[in-house]
Amino acid sequence: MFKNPSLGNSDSSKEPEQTKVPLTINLQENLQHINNSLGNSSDIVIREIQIGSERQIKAAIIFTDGLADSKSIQNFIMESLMLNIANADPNHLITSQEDIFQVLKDHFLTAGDIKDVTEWGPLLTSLLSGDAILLLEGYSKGFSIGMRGWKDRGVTETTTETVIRGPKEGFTESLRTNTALIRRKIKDPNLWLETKEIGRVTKTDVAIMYIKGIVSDDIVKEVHARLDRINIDGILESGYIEELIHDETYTPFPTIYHTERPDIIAADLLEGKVAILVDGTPMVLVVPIVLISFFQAAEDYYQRADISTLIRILRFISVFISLLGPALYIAITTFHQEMLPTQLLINLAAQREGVPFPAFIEALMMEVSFEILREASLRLPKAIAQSISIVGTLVIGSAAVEAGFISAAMVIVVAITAISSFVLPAYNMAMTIRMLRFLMMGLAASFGLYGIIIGVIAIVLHLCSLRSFGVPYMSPLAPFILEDQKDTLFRMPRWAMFSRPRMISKNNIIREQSTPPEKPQDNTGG
Amino acid sequence: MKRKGLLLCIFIILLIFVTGCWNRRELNDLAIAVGIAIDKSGNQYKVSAQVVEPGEVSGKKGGSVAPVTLYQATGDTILEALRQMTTISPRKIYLAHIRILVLSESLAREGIRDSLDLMSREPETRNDYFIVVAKQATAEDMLKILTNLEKVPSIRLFSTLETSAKQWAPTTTVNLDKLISELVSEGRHPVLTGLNVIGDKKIGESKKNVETVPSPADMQYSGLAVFRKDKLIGWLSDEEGKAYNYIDNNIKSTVGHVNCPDGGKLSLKVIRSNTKVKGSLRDEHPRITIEVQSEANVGEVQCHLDLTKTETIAEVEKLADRKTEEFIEKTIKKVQQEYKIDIFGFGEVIRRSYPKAWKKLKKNWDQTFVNIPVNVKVTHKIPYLGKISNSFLEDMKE
Amino acid sequence: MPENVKISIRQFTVLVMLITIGDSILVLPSIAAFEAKQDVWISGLIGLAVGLLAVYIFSMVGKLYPHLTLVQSIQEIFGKWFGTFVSLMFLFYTFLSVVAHTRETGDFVTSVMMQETPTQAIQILFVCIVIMAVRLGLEVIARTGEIFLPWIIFFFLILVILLSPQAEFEKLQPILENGIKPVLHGSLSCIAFPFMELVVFLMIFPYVNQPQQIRKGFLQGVLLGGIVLIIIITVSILVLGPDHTARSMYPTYSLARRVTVGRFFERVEAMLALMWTLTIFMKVTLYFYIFNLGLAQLLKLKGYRMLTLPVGLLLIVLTPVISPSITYFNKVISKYWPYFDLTYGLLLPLLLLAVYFVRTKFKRSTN
Amino acid sequence: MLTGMLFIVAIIIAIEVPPLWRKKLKKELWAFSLLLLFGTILGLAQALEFKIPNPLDWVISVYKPVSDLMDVWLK
Repeated sequence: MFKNPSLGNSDSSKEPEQTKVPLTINLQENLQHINNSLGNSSDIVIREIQIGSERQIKAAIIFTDGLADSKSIQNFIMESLMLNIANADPNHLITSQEDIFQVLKDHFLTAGDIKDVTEWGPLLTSLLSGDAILLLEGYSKGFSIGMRGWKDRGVTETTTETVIRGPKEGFTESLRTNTALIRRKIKDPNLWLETKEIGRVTKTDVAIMYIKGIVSDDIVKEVHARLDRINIDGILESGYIEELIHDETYTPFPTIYHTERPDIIAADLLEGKVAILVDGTPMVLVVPIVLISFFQAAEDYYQRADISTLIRILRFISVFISLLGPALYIAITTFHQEMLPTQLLINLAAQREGVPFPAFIEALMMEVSFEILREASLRLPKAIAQSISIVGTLVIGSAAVEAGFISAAMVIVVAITAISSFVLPAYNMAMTIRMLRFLMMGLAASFGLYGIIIGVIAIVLHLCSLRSFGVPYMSPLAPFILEDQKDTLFRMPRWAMFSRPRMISKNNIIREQSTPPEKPQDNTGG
Repeated sequence: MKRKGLLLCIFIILLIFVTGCWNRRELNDLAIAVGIAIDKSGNQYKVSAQVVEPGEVSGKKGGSVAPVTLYQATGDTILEALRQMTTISPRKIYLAHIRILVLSESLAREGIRDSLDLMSREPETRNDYFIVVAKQATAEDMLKILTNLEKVPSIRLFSTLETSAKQWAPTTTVNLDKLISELVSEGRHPVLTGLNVIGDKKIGESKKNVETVPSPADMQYSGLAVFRKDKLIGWLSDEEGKAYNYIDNNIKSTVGHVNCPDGGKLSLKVIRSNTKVKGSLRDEHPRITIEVQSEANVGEVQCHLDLTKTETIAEVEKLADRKTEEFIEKTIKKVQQEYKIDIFGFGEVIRRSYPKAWKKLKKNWDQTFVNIPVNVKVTHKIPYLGKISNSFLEDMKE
Repeated sequence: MPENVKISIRQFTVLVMLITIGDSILVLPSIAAFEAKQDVWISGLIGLAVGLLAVYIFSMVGKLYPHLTLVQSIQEIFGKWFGTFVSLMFLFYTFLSVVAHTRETGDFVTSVMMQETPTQAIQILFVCIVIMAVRLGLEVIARTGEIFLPWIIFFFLILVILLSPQAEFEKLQPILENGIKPVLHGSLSCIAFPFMELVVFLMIFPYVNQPQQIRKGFLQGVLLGGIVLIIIITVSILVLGPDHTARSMYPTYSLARRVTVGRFFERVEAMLALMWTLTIFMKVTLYFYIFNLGLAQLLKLKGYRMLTLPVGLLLIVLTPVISPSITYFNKVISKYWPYFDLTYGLLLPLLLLAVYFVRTKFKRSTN
Repeated sequence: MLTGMLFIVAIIIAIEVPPLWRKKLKKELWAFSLLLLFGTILGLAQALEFKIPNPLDWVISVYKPVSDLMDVWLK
């Protein structure tokens, strides 16, 4: 229906016309070509200089203002080329007979990352990535010198995934910073990083990170294969990648996890998962993922096991409420009144006296207005958002009850449902639950509890059929893996979590061999 | 294929929405019946349903309107009568929350069988309400009295019966399951608790009843109705009711008194009681042994006794044993001679222990029951004396 | 081979257990108690013993051709024409079972919870998710079973534990009041419903990844499922008494109505009842899967998925046909169905074994 | 009832036939069509209130002797 009708190469062939074209010998022509290709963009700086002991060689330094660090260019390129060469050791004098490039590279350019470029494609790409380009008259090649340095948000505290205990730093929009943040946590040589460039126009850097020896090679291969299959003009956020590589589109459940916390990524890498970092977004993807991962917060592993277990159980309960709360209320009050204790039934009936809508419509109205409030407060500046939520909850809620549109019990149900849905650490999973909630409400309104159970069966069937990069989504519950139960419904003490998830890291599953801490021998005799 | 699956899902969901909602009934479409009373008028049944006025019952508002209302209709069958109520009531009578079912004595004398079938067949009803008999009155009167403490009279009737059965013992809580299993059993006849109105019925029907202290009219449980199969044949008094509950092992706690040797009385709070009924067979003749083990605390002393001595306690225990034995025996005698039917389930006891002999005995069990020798053995244990040991009466010199 | 999936031995055991519990948890106590009265627990024990024996025979049949499903091995053993006929009869049996179980579910939900809702609507919804499950394949069915099992066990335990204060052991007396014959009569349904119907598992033997452990897993599953059934039968008798058990349509539902903890946790029977729709769902799903798979194998089709929707339609159409009234249906289920089960659950495997051995003997002697 | 029935049949055809057709699975298509036809005919017959033979009656007729024998024997 929505598939691209012409998946051929008609439009994709136009763009890379320049990639293979070589540079010319003429410097002016080259510069002209750059100006033409980039449409005389004003942020491209072309600085023509003359180098050599007798200033006999014409050269040009080209860089993108704002992306390249102009101070470094002055210090490490211009200074070297313009001053140092003139004062250089006569042995290294630049004469036109020698390969000047080699000489420059070996003796003069005091920069770390220098690459030869001979074709226009790579040249423009590295220019637009922030590198400085050095071209010389008479040579059909140039240098791309790593001078990237742009204004960056810097590593700050995460705003979407906050914790009480644990590291506060979050990823930034810069890929390099992000990989560095991970490397800082895992200093093992087996932590491998592979980079790809995806997006015909945006040419976004996408990095795959994993720990060789722990990760299952099949998964890495699969990740590569799926990334290579992508043919798109641009990648602006990791969400693009997520949608293009996940296993199943027709599912409300996310089969790829994303986070902006380096510690979560590090923990996932240690479990044998693969991280996909995309330049330009702090959201890092993790594959493969199972349903249970959305219930595990980073904090679970920093707090003591008993606290974590209780909180995790609380999370399951709140997901249950969030998914089924209004549905159960509708089913019980419109189909199964015999389930209510007499006194409660009388109270609820008294509240509903005069409410003009059926319970289902009542619930639907409340749920929809809650979703509107939630979305509105999300988009507004923080200060206004608070007042909106006060207006929404207090004023509208109590006014609706006073006016007799809504029964008070329904307000309570919707409120507790709404709050429960925020308990999940993963926002996208919370959204899934919200969507399914409406489905369950519909089923409850037409078939009561029977409808709910049918809905639950359908959801479980669907969950069981999902896979994330070949790993069953419901593992380790189904297929049931006894050893992996230590971190599923409960979080066992650290010393008991001795192995990695069986389904994800197929080889090398032993994780630790520590023994439970023993009590010191009491020698005081007291 | 996947998209087709999605299409199918959407289709199913649409189907559900379009076709669903057969059974849906909103809370404010229900007339919640909490009590049902069945009377006989001629050949027809007169059914009264006490329906809650939710707004009046639940806290906040409350005002001029009575918390309940009573719908009445007459029909050839009970279901017809119930449905006929919709000609009066704006809402359908909802039966799942019945707390009490009152049968009139005249109906009970004719047989309650037909009234019970509906209650057990109708899927809407549950089995957790109590069934009582209106003693020497019509059943509908019982649902007309307004009550205090608990605004809904039927709920009050329910909790009154439950509390009195727990604390005082002459009444017994019978729900539908129990009644039916006793009706079909070959070795047992059912009993039901009786209910009557005390005071001025007329005032009881108006709100005035709850405005004065004490209420001019109220409802009180008293006595047990004895049934031969499904027909009422007589009544047991409160004390006999207590004996019945002793034999039925139904005593949660009760109070009884013994006469002290030197006059005066001493009352005992029974806190635990366990009864074992055993049957034995001697030359084809069944015998019954009833063993009661009670634990009782001293509740009230109105005589001179030195409770600090173990001998006194033993003596009181003996007295209590004999007293209880006496009234249990008396009750059994009365039932054997007056009603001539087995309400205690002795037949069941024999059936369980001697299935072969029972096959012969069951044909005229009730005749056998009249002459069955019953041996009652009661043992009391008095572990505690309450907050004080000897009564201050001891030290109060006159 | 339409399916190329494998399930683990644990999943197999879980499936066996769920199917054993199946619809029996709802109707078995009533049907068996009708004949055996208070001795129905003995019938249950006899049923379990015979059931274990039957399962042993099933696994023997399964070992004859470990890579073939029942429909295929029937053709292998009986030859093409007679084999096809027997296979068709077997498929007729599975299909009729699906129809009957769907009808049962509809009746249950309609009569205890939603009297005014047409049974057809309930059944259509039910068949929809059954088709969904079957289209997703055996692996997903097995995993779903693994997810549901803990829930079913949990709610079962809740029911039993909460009812235990109401148990009256006198209700079991007198033992063998009318001799052994009614007990045997009662055990007939205890053998047939939960255990003989397991013959369909012969259709999924080839898909178990450790074939050498099938017998152990099968016996384990049957034992656990059988214990659950015996417990529920016994609890029915202990709490409801034999008369009430035999009189109720769904004794387990009446049991759930009895649950009450301190006047606040009560009236939960609808919740508990829905848990049993899970076991029935698993049973119907597996039967439906097996019917489609068997039909596809008989016709040598490439896959069974295209059959599911037409078969589902047929199923919906036939459910009202087979049961003009609940009395007729209950009579068929309690009086004739056990023999229907026994034909395919006992006679067919024994016949297969006999013919196989005769043929191999014959072959050996001719060689 | 009738229109709903035909609607469902149409949906089933729309879901299943195109992929089968595309893959040229002749035999599968035949099996599918026959089953669907059978179901549709039965459904229509039912909607038009024709009497459909009850398969359980066949089961009864086969097993009645056995059942009666058992009843006598186990009385």
